[in-house]
Order: sequence, then C-alpha cells, then structure tokens
Amino acid sequence: MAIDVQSATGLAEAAMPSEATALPERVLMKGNEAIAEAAIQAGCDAYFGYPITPQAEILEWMARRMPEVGRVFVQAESELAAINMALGAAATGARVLVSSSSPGISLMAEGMSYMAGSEVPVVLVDIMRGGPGLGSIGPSQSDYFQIVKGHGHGDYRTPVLAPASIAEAIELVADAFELAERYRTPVVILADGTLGQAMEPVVPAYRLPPRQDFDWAANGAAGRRPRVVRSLHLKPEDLEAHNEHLQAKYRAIEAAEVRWTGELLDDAELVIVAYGTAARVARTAIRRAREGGLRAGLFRPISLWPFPTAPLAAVANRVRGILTVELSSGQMVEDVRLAVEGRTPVAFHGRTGGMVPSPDEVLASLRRLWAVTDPVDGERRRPRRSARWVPPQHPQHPPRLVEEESDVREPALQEVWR
Amino acid sequence: MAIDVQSATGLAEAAMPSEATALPERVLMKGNEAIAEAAIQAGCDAYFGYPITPQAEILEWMARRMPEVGRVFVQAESELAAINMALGAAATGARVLVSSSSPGISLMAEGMSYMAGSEVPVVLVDIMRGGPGLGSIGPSQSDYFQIVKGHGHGDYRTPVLAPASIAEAIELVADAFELAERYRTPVVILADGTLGQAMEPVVPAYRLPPRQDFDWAANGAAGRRPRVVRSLHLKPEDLEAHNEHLQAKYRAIEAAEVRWTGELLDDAELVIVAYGTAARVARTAIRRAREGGLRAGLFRPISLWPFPTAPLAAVANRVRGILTVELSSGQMVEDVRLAVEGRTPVAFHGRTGGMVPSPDEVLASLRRLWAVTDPVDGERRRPRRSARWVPPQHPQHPPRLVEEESDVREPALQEVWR
Amino acid sequence: MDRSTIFAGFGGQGILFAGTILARAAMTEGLEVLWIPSYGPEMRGGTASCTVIVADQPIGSPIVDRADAVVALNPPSLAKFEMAVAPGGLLVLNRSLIEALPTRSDLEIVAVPCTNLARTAGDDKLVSVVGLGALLARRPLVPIAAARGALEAVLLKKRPEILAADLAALEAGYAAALEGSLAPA
Amino acid sequence: MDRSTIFAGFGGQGILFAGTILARAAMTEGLEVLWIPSYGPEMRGGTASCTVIVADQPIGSPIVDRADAVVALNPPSLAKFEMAVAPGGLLVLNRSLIEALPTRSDLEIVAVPCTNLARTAGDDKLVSVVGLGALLARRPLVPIAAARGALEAVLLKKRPEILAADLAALEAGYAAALEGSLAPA
Amino acid sequence: MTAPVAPAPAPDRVIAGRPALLADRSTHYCPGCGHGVVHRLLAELLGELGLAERTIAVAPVGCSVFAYDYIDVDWVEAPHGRAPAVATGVRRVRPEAFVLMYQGDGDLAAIGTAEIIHAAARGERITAVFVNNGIYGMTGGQMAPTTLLGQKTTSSPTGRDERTTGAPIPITEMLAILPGVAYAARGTLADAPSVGRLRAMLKRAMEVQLKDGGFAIVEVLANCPVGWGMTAQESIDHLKVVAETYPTGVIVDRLKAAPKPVPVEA
Amino acid sequence: MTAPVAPAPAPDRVIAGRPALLADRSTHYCPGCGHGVVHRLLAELLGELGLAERTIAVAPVGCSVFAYDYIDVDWVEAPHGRAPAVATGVRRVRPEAFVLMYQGDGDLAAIGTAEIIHAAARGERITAVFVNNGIYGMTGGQMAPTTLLGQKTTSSPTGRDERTTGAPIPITEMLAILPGVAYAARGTLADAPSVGRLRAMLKRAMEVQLKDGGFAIVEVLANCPVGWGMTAQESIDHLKVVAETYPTGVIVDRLKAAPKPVPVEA
Amino acid sequence: MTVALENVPGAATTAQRPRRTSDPTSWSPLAIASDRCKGCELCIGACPHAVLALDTGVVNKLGYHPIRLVDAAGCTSCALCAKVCPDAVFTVFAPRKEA
Amino acid sequence: MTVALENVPGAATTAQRPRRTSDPTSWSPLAIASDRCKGCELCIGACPHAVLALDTGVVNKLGYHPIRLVDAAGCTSCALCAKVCPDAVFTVFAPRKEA
Ligand SMILES: Cc1ncc(C[n+]2csc(CCOP(=O)(O)OP(=O)(O)O)c2C)c(N)n1
Ligand SMILES: Cc1ncc(C[n+]2csc(CCOP(=O)(O)OP(=O)(O)O)c2C)c(N)n1
Ligand code: SF4
Ligand code: SF4
Ligand code: SF4
Ligand code: SF4
Ligand code: SF4
Ligand code: SF4
Ligand SMILES: [Mg+2]
Ligand SMILES: [Mg+2]
Repeated sequence: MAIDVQSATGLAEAAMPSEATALPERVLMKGNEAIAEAAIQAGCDAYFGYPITPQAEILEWMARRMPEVGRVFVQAESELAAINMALGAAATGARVLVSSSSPGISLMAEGMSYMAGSEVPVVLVDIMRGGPGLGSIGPSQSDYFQIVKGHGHGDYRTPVLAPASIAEAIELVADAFELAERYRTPVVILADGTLGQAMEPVVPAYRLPPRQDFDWAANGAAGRRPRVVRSLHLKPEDLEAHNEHLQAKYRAIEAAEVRWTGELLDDAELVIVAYGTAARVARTAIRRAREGGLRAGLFRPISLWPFPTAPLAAVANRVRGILTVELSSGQMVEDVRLAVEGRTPVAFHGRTGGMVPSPDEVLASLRRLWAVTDPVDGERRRPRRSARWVPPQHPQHPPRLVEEESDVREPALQEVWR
Repeated sequence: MAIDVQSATGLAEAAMPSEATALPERVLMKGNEAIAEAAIQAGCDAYFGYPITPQAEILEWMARRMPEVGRVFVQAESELAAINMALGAAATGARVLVSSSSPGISLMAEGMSYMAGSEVPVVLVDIMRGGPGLGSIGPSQSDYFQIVKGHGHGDYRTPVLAPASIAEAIELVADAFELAERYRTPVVILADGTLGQAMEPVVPAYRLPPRQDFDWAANGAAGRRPRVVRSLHLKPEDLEAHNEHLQAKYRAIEAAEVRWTGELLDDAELVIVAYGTAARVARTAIRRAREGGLRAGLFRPISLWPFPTAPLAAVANRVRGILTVELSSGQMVEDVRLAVEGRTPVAFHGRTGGMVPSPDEVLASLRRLWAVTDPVDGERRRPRRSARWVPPQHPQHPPRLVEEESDVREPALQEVWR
Repeated sequence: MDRSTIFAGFGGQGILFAGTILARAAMTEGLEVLWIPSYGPEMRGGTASCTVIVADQPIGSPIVDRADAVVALNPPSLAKFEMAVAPGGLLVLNRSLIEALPTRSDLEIVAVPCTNLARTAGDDKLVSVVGLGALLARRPLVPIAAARGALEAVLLKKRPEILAADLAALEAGYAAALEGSLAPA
Repeated sequence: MDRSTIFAGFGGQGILFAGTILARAAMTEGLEVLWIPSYGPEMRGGTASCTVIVADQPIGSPIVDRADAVVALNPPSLAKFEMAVAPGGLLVLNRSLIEALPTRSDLEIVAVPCTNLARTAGDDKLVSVVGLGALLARRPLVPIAAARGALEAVLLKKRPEILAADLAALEAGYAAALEGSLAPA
Repeated sequence: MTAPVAPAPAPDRVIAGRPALLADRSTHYCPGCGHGVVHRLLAELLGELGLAERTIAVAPVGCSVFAYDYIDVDWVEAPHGRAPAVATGVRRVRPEAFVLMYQGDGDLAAIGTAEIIHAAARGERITAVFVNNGIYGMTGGQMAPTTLLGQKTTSSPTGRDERTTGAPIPITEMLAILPGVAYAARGTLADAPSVGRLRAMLKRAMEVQLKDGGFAIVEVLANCPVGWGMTAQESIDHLKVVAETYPTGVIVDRLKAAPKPVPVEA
Repeated sequence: MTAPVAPAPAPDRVIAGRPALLADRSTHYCPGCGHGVVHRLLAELLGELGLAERTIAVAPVGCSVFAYDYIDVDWVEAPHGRAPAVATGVRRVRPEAFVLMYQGDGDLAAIGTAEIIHAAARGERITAVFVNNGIYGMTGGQMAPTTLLGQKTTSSPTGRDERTTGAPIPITEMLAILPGVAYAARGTLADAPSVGRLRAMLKRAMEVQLKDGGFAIVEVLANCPVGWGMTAQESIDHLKVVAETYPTGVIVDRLKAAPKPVPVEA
Repeated sequence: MTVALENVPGAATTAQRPRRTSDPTSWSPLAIASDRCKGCELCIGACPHAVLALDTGVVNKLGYHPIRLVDAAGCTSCALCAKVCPDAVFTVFAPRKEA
Repeated sequence: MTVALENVPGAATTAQRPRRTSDPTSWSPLAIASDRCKGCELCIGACPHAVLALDTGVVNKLGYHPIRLVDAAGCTSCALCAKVCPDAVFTVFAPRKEA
C-alpha cells in the first residue's frame, strides 16, 4: 500500500535550486521538500533520518540532493540511531538536520535530552501526525506537550518554531540553525502533515547563516587541550551548576527570541490563538466572522517556546475572550492560560486524530464564546476563568460534509477548567 | 565502580514477606524493595526491567522474588524492549510492572504512547535522577514535565501517583494497579532517588486489588470472536472517535481520582505546594516557620495527574501567597499556576541536579514571600502574578554545609513570570 | 474568489499529476494556489485524490469542507466524493468507467468518456489530463492556455516524448465537456 | 529530638551495615528512623557513607545539611565530612588510619583505634561496628543493648558465625570511647 | 464473493481454496503483493494444526500492519520493530498460547534488530515470519538494510551503494548462530513450487514451537511490485535475482541436526 | 606521582612506563579492574601511531564512561548503547579524523545491539573496543547477555539459566559475518602474554581504519572483580574459564584473508 | 506438495457453500471470487495450460479487470494458480471422474 | 612483545622527569607511582621472580597498602608487572650494564 506521492515528488523537482535560486520567481514547492532544500541552502552539512509518513519526502529529497552537493546523507536504522548520529556529527561542530514524525520523535526523547545537556546544536523537524500510538498519518498538533514541555528527561527547554506556510517554513529553517548554534541547543521545527504534504507557490527566501568556529566542538585536539562533549556531571554540585548555566541560557532565549504575529487585533473583541495549520483555518473563520460583524482577531505564536507570554497577556487585558484552536484536545491552551492568568476567559476548540476543524466550525465556536462572555468594560457577571470547550465537547463523528452549526452543543463556561 | 549497596540490599531481606506479612510489626524497608514487594503482594504477574541507578534494587528484588512465587521476571535487553514486553504481556490481561529511571524512561516514550492508545493497563515506576542527559544519579524531580505532560506523542494522559514516604509508596503501588485496570491505562508511580534508596520502618499495608476478567484482552480466541489490541485507526474519523473516547475517560479520571493531602492549612497565611521528597523538606521548613511565628501550611498533591486543581484553587482564594518547592527548576509550578490562575501570588524555590533544598533554605524563601505579599484581606498593591523565583535565582554552587540564609537574593515578585 | 477542486481516481490514473498541472497553471497566472494530496496509505489500485484550491487572495484553511468541483475518474471516487460537492457545484465523471449516475440533483454534472478519450490520445494514464480539460471547459479557473503552458513547462524538461499526447488529452477533455451532456452514452 | 549521624569510610569497611544496625536498633526502640546511603558510584576502595536520622517524631527532610555526629573511618572521610558536623557535634575518628587531627575546635572529638580494635575482635571489616560502639558511648541515640539486639536479629539468621565477633567489636568501641581521648596514640 | 463462473451440481472435492481463517474481505495490498500469499499460507496452517483458538499473533508496523484484519485470530499490534519484545511479553505470561509473529524487513532487520536478536538469543518459544521484500513498502519504497546492492529506491535514487550504506544484511544467518534459535529457514515466493516449500518451512517453524524447541524463524523472499516499480509478474521473476543475495533453504534445524554453517538450497 | 623507590643518576632506558596520553591522575576504577589495562594500551597505541591530534573518541555509558578523564584526546559521550550511532555521525562529517569507540558488554551487546550491528553492516570506518566483562559493572553487577551460564549476579541470584535467559551471546562472531566488518578479534587480559597479543589486535584494528578497510572491532575479555565477587587475582584467573565460552583469536581479517568460519587461538 | 484441504480443519472454504446449479455440461474446475481479483496476472503466469485471462470487458468493484477461466476443459486442476494468487481468488475442484 | 617505548612518540613517561639521585648502589629497575597503586596484587601474581609485595606498613592517599619492590636485585626488568597493572603504576628501566 505504497503512499502514492511519487508523481508529486517528481514534479517538485521543477523547484530545484537551479530554478529556485534564480530570480525571485514563484516556484511550486511541497512543504517537506521546501524544508529540506531550505536546510541545504542554510548550509546543512549532514542529514540523518528514517522513513515515516508524512515526512518521508524530507528524507527522499536529502537522499538525492545531499550527495549532489557533496554533503552527508545517512538513512539510519532507526530514529534512535538517527538522533544519536546527529549528536555525534553536531558534537564535532557540523550543521545537522534530523526529521521525523510523531512516533519516531518519541524515540528521540533520550537523544534530545542528551543534546540539551551536552549543549549540542541540532535542528529537528517534526511533521506531526495523529496519535497516540500508531494512530493515523493524518495531520495533527497533538505533540505540543511532547515537543514544548516533556519529551526527554531533565530540566531542559528546546526552542520550537511553528511555520504556518511553506514560505515561512523556509525562513524558519535558516533561523533554526542560527538559534541552535547561537545558543548551543537543539531547535525544533514543528508542523503538521498538511504543511508537509501541501504544495504552494513560494519565492524561496533561502538564507545561509554565518559560520562560527566553536570553542567547544570535539574535532580533534590538534594544538589545544582535548575537549569533551558530555552531559554527565556526577557530583550533584556540578550538575546543579550546569543546570543553572542552562537555565540562565533559557532565560536569555526567553528574553530575546519570542516570535509571534497578530492579525486584526487592534479592534478585536475576540481573539483566536492558534499556530500552524490551525491558524490558517482560524484566519478564514475570522474573515467570515468579520463578514458577519463579529470583530475577531488572530494571535499566532511562531515560537512555541519561548511562548509569547507577555504579548498575549497584553492582548488579553483588552479583549472580551480568547478562543484557542488546535488540532488536538487542548495542549497549547495551557500556555495560553498561563499567559492570560485569569485576565479574560479562555476557551478551546479542537479536532483530533487527523481531522482539521472547518472554518465554519470555528466560527460557530467564536459566536458561542461571544454569547457567553461580557463586554470588556462591562462589569463581569461570570468568573473570568477558562472553559474547557466551546462547545464543551465535540460531537462524536462530526459529519465532515454537512453544516456543523447544528451540532454545536451549549457552551459551558461555568464549567471551570480542571 | 560498582555502587556499593549490596550490604544494604542484603539486610533488607529481613523484610521478606515471611516477616513482612506477619503481625502489623514495623520492618525496615528500602524504598525500591518496598515498591517491588508491594507489587508482588498486589498480584503482579510479570515484571520487565533493565538495570539503572537509582532503581536497580527493584529489578534485583524481582529477579529473586518473582521466580520464588512462580511469576514472570525478564531482564530485557533495553528499556525499549522492557516497555514493549510489558505491552505484550498486559495486552493479554496480565498484571504488569515496569520500572526505570529518567534516561531509561525517555526510551519508553513511544511504548507509553502505544499503551495509552491501545488502552493497555501497566504500572510504570520512575525513580527520578538528575538530568538532562546522563546527568547524575542524585535524586531529582526534573521529569515532572515528561511524566505529567509530554513523554510520548499524541493526545493522551497518564495517571501519576507521587509517594512521599515508603509506607505511602506501598499503598500507592496497589492503587496504581487498580487504577490501571479500572481505566485501561498505564499508570506511573513517580518518586526520586532518595525515596528509592532510603530505608524507613514501615508496617507494610499490602493490598491485592480484585481481579476482573477483561473483555478486551488478547488471550486466545477460544469460543469468541477474535480480539485485536491496537492503537492504529487509519481513518481520521475513526481516530478522532477513539480520541474522544480517550478524552471522555480522562475527564472521568479527573472527576474521580484526584488525591492530595493538606497539613496545617486552616490558619495558613502561606502555603507550600510540594510533592514527594520536596514535601518532606517543606514539612520540616513549615515546622521551623511556625516555631518562628510564620503560619505556613503544606498542600501536597499525591496524584500529579489528575492534578488537584479545584482544591488548590480553593486554598489559593484564602492565602497570602503560595510557594512551590521542587527538586527541579520549576515544572509542577505550571500546574499550580494553572490552578491558582491569578488568585494569589505563586512563587517558586527549587534545587537541581541531585541537590535537595535544605529546610532552612525553604524557610528563607517563605520569609521572603511573606515580605513581598499582602495580607489576604488587605487591598493589593502589587499585581497578583507569579514570580519565577524567591529568591529570583539560586546562587551558583550553594555551599551545602553553611547557613543558606545569607545567600538569599532579594525577591523579585515584580518580575512577572514569562 | 476561492475555488476548490478535488481530483479522484485510481492511483495509476495520474490524479496527483493533473492536480499539480492545475496548480502550476494557476501559479503562472499569478493566482494563489494550494495543492494537497490525500496522503493516506493508498492501495495502488485504490482511490487516490488531491485537492487544489485556487484563489485570488492568500489561502487560509488548506482543508476544504465542501469542494466547488469534483473530477471523479472511477466508480469508488464517485461514491466517496459525490457528497463532497457543494450545492450547485460541478461534477465531472469518467463515463468510460462509471455507469451508475450520481444521485444528487443539485449539481452540474458532466459525463465525459475520459478513458476512451485518453486511449485515443495515446495512453489510458492520460485520463486525469482529460478530466482536467473537461473541468476547465466548465470552470475557467485558469485559461486552457495556461494549462497547456504548465504541461509544457513540466514535460518539456522531464518527458518531452509524451507532451504531445498530454496536450491532445487536455484538448479532448475540454472539447468533450463543452458539448458534454448528462445522458450516459 | 532529631539526631543525624553520618558513617563514612572505605567501601569495604561495612559502613552501610553499621548504619542499618543503628537504624534497626532505633526502630525496635520505637523511634522514627531514616537510613540513606550515598548511592553515588563509589569506587570499592573509595569513600562510602550513609546517614542515619533518629527522631521521636515523623522525619521530614531525608537530607541533612548539618550532622549531629560523624563517624569517620579513613582519612578521605575525615576530609570530606569534617565540615559537615554541626557546631558542638561529635566526631568519631578511626585513629588507626587517621594521623592528622581535625582542624575544627568547636567539636567533641573522639579518636578510637577502630581498625586495631576490629582486628582484635576478629576482622578488619568490623571497623564500622567499632565506630558504632564508640558513637553510642558518647551519644546514646539508642541503648547499647538495642544495638546488640539489632546485631543479633540480623546476624543470627544470616551469618551466626560472625555474631560473636560483631558483638565484641561493638563493646570494644563502646569501651574505648568511654575513656577515649583527643590525643593521637 | 461472487458465484463461480460456472456452477457444479454437488459440492466437488476441493483441492485448493480459501482457508476459513482468512477473513472474507479483500485486502488493501497492491495487486500481486507477496503479503497476500503469506497470509493465505498462515491461515491454512493455523487451521490445519488446529491452533486458531490458542494463537496470539503479533502484528508489525509495515504494509502488513493490517494482518489482524485478514487472519481471524487474536492480535496484538506492536510498535515499529518491537514485535519480538511484545511477543516475548505475550509468550511469558501465556505459556499455553501459540505465539505467531509477523514482521517486514524494515521492521525486523532495521529498527527492530536488537529486539529480534535478543528474543532469539533467549530462545523465546515464538514462530517468527519475516517477510523480506527488500524495501520499506508502506512508507513509499525507501531503501532497507536488506535492499540489494545497486537497487534504486526513493532513498537510494542512484542505486544502493555499498561504500556508504553497506551490503545487504543477512540477518537470518546471524540469528542462526544463536543456540536459542531452533529453526531458521529462508523461502521464496518465486514460483508455485517455492510456495509449496515455503509452506513446509512455515509448518516446521510452527511445529518447533509446539515441540517447545526454541525460537523459530522463516524468512520469506517476497515481492513488492509497487516499491520495486515493476509489474507483479516482473517482481515475481525478480525474486530469482534476490535469491542470489539471499540463498534459500533451511539454515538451521537444531531439533533435527547440528547447524549447517552454509545454507543449502532445499 | 611519587619519586621512584630508589633513585638513578642518569635517565635510564625505559622498557615500559606510563604513556603520555594517559592522564596523570588515578582512576575511579576498582582495584584490579580490567578497564585500566585497556586504557593504558589505547593510550600507548594512539601515541605510537601518532593519532592523538586527530582522534575523536566516543565514550559509552558504563564504568568506562569516564574514559574521557583518562585518555587525553577529544571525546564525545554517547547515550547508553548508542556509541556506534554517535561514532557514525562523527565519522561521516570528519573524514580526516581517527574515530575510536569504547563500549562495555551491556552497552554494546544489550541495549546497543541494533546500533553496533548497523554501524558494522555499513562498514563505518571506526575502531571499536568492546570490553566484555560479562556483567553490568557500573549499576551493581547485574546479568548481561554475555554473562556465563550459571554465573550468579545481582539479577540472576541463582545463576544464569539458559531456559529463561538464553545462552551467552557471541556478538563478535555475529558481526564477523557482515562484509562491512574488515577486522574482528577477541583478546583477553588473562595474563601478561595475552595482554601483549591484545595490544597487537588493537593495533591492527587501528591500522584497518587507517587503511580505510572498513569496520574493525576488538573484543576484550576483561575482569570485573567487584561484579564477580572475586579478588582481583581470582578474577584474572577466571578469565581462562570465560575463554571457554568466548574463544580468543582473530575471527576475521578481510584485508588479509577470507573470513575463517571458526575462531582460532592466536 | 498439495494437501487435500477438505480433510483438514482449517480448510473450510467459501466455495463449499451451496452453489447455484445450472447446465452441468459447462462444469468448471475453478470457482473464481472475481470481486477480490486485482488483475495482477500472476495466476496467468503460473498456469501451465494458459487457460486464464483477464476479463477486459469487466471492471470489478475494486476497479480491476478480473481473471477469467477461458478454457474450462483445458484446466487440469493443478491448482498452481491458487498457490500463487495473493488474494485467494481461486477455489480449485478435483477433475470430475465423469468429466 | 615489548616495545622500546622511548623511541615512539606516545612514550614520554612520567619517569623521564629528572629524578633525585642518591646512593647509586641502591639503583632500582622500577619506578613505582605508589600514590596510584590500589593494592590489587595483580603485579605480584605476574612477577616471575616474586620480588614484589604490598607495603603493609603504609596506607596511600587512596587508602591502600601500595606495592613495593622488595628485592631490586632480583628484578630482571621483564616488565610483566607493568603489562598487567591496571593503574600504570610502574616504570621499568633496562637493567644497567654496570649493575
Ligand atoms: C517509530 C516508527 N518509525 C517509522 C515508522 C514509519 N513506518 C511505517 S511502516 C515502516 C517500514 C515498513 O517496511 P517493512 O517493515 O519492510 O514492511 P513492508 O511495508 O515493506 O511490508 C516504517 C518505517 C513508524 N510507523 N514508526
Ligand atoms: C538508557 C539507560 N539505561 C540504563 C542506564 C544505566 N546503566 C549505566 S551503565 C550500564 C551498563 C554498564 O554495563 P557495561 O556496558 O557492561 O559496562 P561495565 O560497567 O560493565 O564496564 C547501565 C545499564 C543508563 N545510564 N541509561
Ligand atoms: S507497497 Fe509493496 S509491500 Fe506494500 S502492499 Fe504494495 S506491494 Fe505490498
Ligand atoms: S565494577 Fe567492575 S568494571 Fe566497574 S570499575 Fe569496578 S571492577 Fe571495573
Ligand atoms: S493472481 Fe489472483 S488477483 Fe492476480 S489476477 Fe490472478 S486471480 Fe486475480
Ligand atoms: S488449476 Fe492449473 S490449469 Fe487450471 S487454471 Fe489453475 S493453474 Fe491453470
Ligand atoms: S598491579 Fe598495580 S595497582 Fe595492583 S598492586 Fe600492583 S602496582 Fe598496585
Ligand atoms: S619487571 Fe619483571 S621481575 Fe621486575 S618486578 Fe616487574 S615483573 Fe617482577
Ligand atoms: Mg519491506
Ligand atoms: Mg560489562
């Protein structure tokens, strides 16, 4: 049951650099292939990966292109091996890309923790699919908790960049390498299967981040003291010192590297917070909402960590309510609530398992949220707490092709989040 | 450089059931061994594990005891294999225990996601050590994010129980098996190296949860339709339905299985929220605080998921401030803030890398918090937001053996959490 | 303007290719366009499909709940996507393989013997290109010339030998759809 | 009452064992007690240590920032733990191996030739038990009889043959510490 | 299913037909895919040996992930490559069960290498069916460690190169070294007679488990027309070429004889 | 270090001494531990072959995790068992480097089985030193897949049982099957002459990499007195017994000759 | 190697269901589950007597031209087609004595 | 197998540092880094002439009785001790011509 995307892959060759790097002319690129080519143009020295849908095209693109440009491509025996090959290559100072999708990412948890601990810069692309377990290969955002919070063991953080278009993905790949090397940390590009699989016309804005020479890389102790790239600090005093160093670094990243965009926020009564594909759906829903007279706006985090907490808190102070939209049962919404911290009601709308919410569905939730919230200056009748769902819970098996409106349950903001 | 605990292990044999199951007499038990024996007494059919400090004694205890009682012990070739052996055994309806520590737990992320997705009941014990990476083997609580939030891919939750004493660990092991089977979910017992390594006198309250026969277990299709235990639902519509089923189950767990204890909360001005070893340190600090006239109390979550959100919110409404204490740089504190949601200031004090905060150190932070917060009924001068640290950041290399007081920096509640 | 088309048929019918030709044509016309395949595991002989959204403004949702047009090249595709067409939308059928008529009455339906026309043009595999021609005859998302141009741009460098046949197939579908009727042949 | 003791020495010196004997004695006395080893990778010949907290109320923090007593059985242990003793605390030294005297003046220091006494009792390895005896002579955390009882309870069933020697070592340490002096022999 | 092209009055003696344990639905496999034949053989043998009601099968991740839809016994789905660990868990807690394991070559010989080797080393009483089509079928035809030298795949576009990717891995021969492995053989779908020999190997591998003999594995040289970019018939004919790299025959049968070092054509 | 017991006027000719690349500090290893001898040999050879400045070594997780404190070259620490993957990453991006890899038996033959087999199968130009002491030393002496039958460990308290845990795994012989493996040998620390032969094997394994010959591995039968519960001398003597399960000698040297099927005593 | 499937437990076959009878002169040694056929033609390659062909006139619900026995008389019931068919399309009956 | 270490790059040894001289009659073929000795006694087992013993009078800073050459004259500089010592305690010098 081969996944029948060959012909598309074939076609996208039309977007090979010959053409791609020519005049700023639009070329049609598949998300996965754009990401891979962007990495090559960003000076990626080595790629390590393992096949998995929906990101196999990244591996396949690299399999063809890396040898062409005289760089390293290795199809590892597993994701576990891939991430550790990346650790080894990056530990010598190479610029390294790794990619996978949800189940494969789970196998990289230990490696990511080691890289964070030994401060090895690597860029990891996660093209999310539906989970848990083998789940489906449909698009999803249900690994937010994993990538932004948990994943590996220990006190570490990983910068996470979430593109909402193929053009943006191309830019963020270069930025990711730069962040990774500036802060000596793994960086994750987080997207869902739609972005990986879709083709859009783009004017590829490739960028080659400047090379630095590293005073930490294990590249042979010629004429200097030997170096060790490691995460072991057996004495708790030493490990605590190392952790404090890492935390200081994370504070610096939080201070300097927050990314987000807002659309139609100035006069917005209601704001949708969404990233990636969900933000695109939200954009359409917001347009329809405004056509219907509901003044909605979009707050789109681009860096999921560091999360745009302060900007969102500022927005929260002046809006009637916030609707978080995700391709999940509610993960980023926790960071939204941590940012909002009671300033305004936060509601959630999500779809799971490879389903993508329809604009009308989101519009319906916006209307419900409006109905159960109070004017901003008006004296608040209800507690300014978060509701789990607007509607409280999604109907089973929503028919994809009929009007969702009718299925929407009564909102339940009185049900406080717990 | 063998870890020299043999003699201790040897001694703890004195606590073998022969004696342990006798009259309610106190026996001296090592945490790891108490957990292992509790599982056996709870009817654990099979144990799968791999050596790692500081939980090797669980494996070693099982290696000796399980064959004695005619049950299954397998030392797997890796944690990856161990968790999947557990999946296979539990999928047939067996009662299964797995244990490891931080780096090994990272290798179980995919397996845990599969078990959550295919609804296989397993109990996993995580005796945390300092990270990230290889880190140290010292006690730590730095895997809260991993175990409570992220770890595997996909939208799933895992009940997490956190004992603060060996006696409590014994009870929670039996409870964990019961939860796992009632809700068809993996359940995690989360503790740190101190609890695993320490010996305390206990009156072991072993319990054998009743056996149910499962209508889902793959144990041979004799006289019935074949069964399949799986997490694959290729059609997004099906996977969404499955996810909605899982989410409904999680709501039910949140409604029924929240566990926590409070100490001295009635008249408390300040409340420490802490679990496990941190809660024990907090208890001593609170005693010293009250000796000094500061009315402090302890809120100790026992179930980390479901987190005791509502009870904590209720407490938050009537206190001057909350101090979260962890053996980490601040993880559970996010759940504390999600529960408090701006009702009262939330501050944090933590140590990392295998270091354990001293009671005096925590006391100092309590005093600082008191100094920068307002009386409960008094009109609030400062924003009711959370501060990252009291003190804002811990001094480098705190000398473990001298008075910490002097090292404490000025508090910074004005620095809003971001 | 924001128009979505679903191409659906057997994996071997060049479905994804036809979609990319439309996408490329729209791009060269300076329009916004998004192409996305149904990337689920498709059995070679099973149903493959892709969606192409053509718009004159940035495209929001990449997933369409209702398609403005569906090109169904085999019976399973018709079964799967008939309900996906928006009321008043267009349904292009491959009459060569699809005998049963659609049940919906609120659609504009064009039945074209795509396979036969493809075979005449030179290769059964051109069936999707015939479908594309038929689509453009009823829904000028892009001028037929742009589609021609896209075929040339892609095939000239990759497989010039088959270009002529592809162009013929495009024309054939276009012509057939212009006088295409509802009545099954 | 809440008293913490650190036993420290070479891995081979039965450090953990002596600690568990104290813990067991405290338990049988109805006291609260917590025993915890330094479970870091210890080189066999390197420093091993354990902490025993004896209290009459539930024990909070399992980690002690300042110990009320330290039993140091080799030079590295002294170096490592001298500073861990609380002001006015007790420091028991194994005079057989430790020549240099501690630098601190605010401590009660007892120098006992533990290794020699252990050898006399029958085995160098009993050195920790000697140290335990010496500790109890100066800090009656538990009655010496309770320690005896603990040794019997543990060894009778596991290694009866060595019980006598252990008891002798315990007494020897106890006796020595009663008249133990600060002056190195 | 439809009625036969032409009818017959009385039920005739059936020489070959659809085994009862093979679910009455059409598979999702590509036309000509080797998995279908292997499924049929397993369904036949499980029936023939009367194992249907005590079989617990473990499904891999690969095109055959849906095997549980086609063979009517209890199944447990394993994560990619972990089937041997999952099967070990099943085995240990269900001594009465017949444990069948099905894996592809990417699953068994790449990501799952450690698990297969250690399940075999422990001599787990498991019957392993290893369908080696030399490619990652499900994910779109990428190179596997089993891919032939020079073979073009979507991740070896210029053909597999020994210098950078090594030579095809003879995993079954490696397993055969382990004393825990009671039976190891390699069959092929190259033609009807080979299918017959393969059936005998699979039967033997099942009997070895029933005899408590140890771990048993049968590697099947199977075709993946789509992944290979061939017609079904071309792919079947190509199996002769594949067999030059992977000689077929019984590699070891420790219940019968001492291990033969070099495999011999059965 | 202290001055010699007795002084000598002029610097004398040194027959054996501490190699310059061996850091001037005492190790954390237990008295008599085999790792120390292997460290010394590697430090000698890296010096002798002039590789110090181009060596990038990969450290395992095990008692030898601190190897980077003792041998003065660049080191990268790998997660437990993943050294071969880490070394592959190093190898591919640093063609000019000499890549040395050091692993214990739990690290290489248990959790890291897939990584070692595939690094070997790819023929990575890596020199692998595999210190097999048949036990998990660092974690307190648990059973390893390499533990001898009947051997008592903290996780096989009644002795290793073949029925439930299988037989000791001859991983080096399994690797030797792979064409990518240019050199595979097994040495021992059993006595001084053996240490000499081991040194020669290690040297050959380094030369094979310098000759771009392929993957090279030397297994060292080493003693773990503490894990085995023996005195140092007892543990060294016990290595004779260990060699009955793991015959020493060159298993394959593809740059020299065709693979010998059965290992021979060197 | 061929097993006489009817005397082994696993061998109950769909073909054993009662089948509508008609003109007995056109008896066929094969029952063909055309709906399951994917037209891969492997059986055609395996048939020693070249009596099988795709029915190009028909497209089954899977979208393929299914296999057809073009010469029932030429079929020897050797069952090689059944051995190689990945979709278990065939049921092969023993030649009729009286046929 | 013995290599003459001084003529190979890696062989600079700690023993090559200038050493204090004294009564030449008591010249020793061995330099012993006692501080690093862990008293494992492997060298004792390896010494063909039994001229090594632990110095039970001394405890080094690692806490062990270090090794001692009890009979310098009996030492043949065979270097077997150095080969087996896990802690590289020994430096062995060639026998002196005039010795
Ligand atoms: C951890 C993980 N990595 C990767 C994948 C993607 N994946 C699914 S099947 C497969 C390999 C299939 O190849 P093979 O085992 O040879 O089976 P085949 O499809 O060829 O029969 C892969 C890599 C996955 N599901 N999980
Ligand atoms: C993922 C993971 N699992 C387990 C461990 C614990 N661990 C540390 S070393 C080791 C094995 C050591 O055995 P071996 O490789 O034989 O080395 P040795 O100590 O015997 O030299 C283990 C299991 C770990 N650090 N990481
Ligand atoms: S891709 Fe290959 S293995 Fe998968 S179903 Fe198709 S032919 Fe079979
Ligand atoms: S435990 Fe064993 S391997 Fe580890 S240092 Fe001690 S003797 Fe060496
Ligand atoms: S082998 Fe089977 S599926 Fe293929 S054509 Fe023949 S009958 Fe149809
Ligand atoms: S049974 Fe034999 S002769 Fe008859 S069709 Fe099948 S293969 Fe041909
Ligand atoms: S072998 Fe080395 S460490 Fe051991 S006793 Fe001899 S000199 Fe000391
Ligand atoms: S050099 Fe030879 S003789 Fe001299 S001490 Fe060492 S082993 Fe003994
Ligand atoms: Mg395959
Ligand atoms: Mg070992």
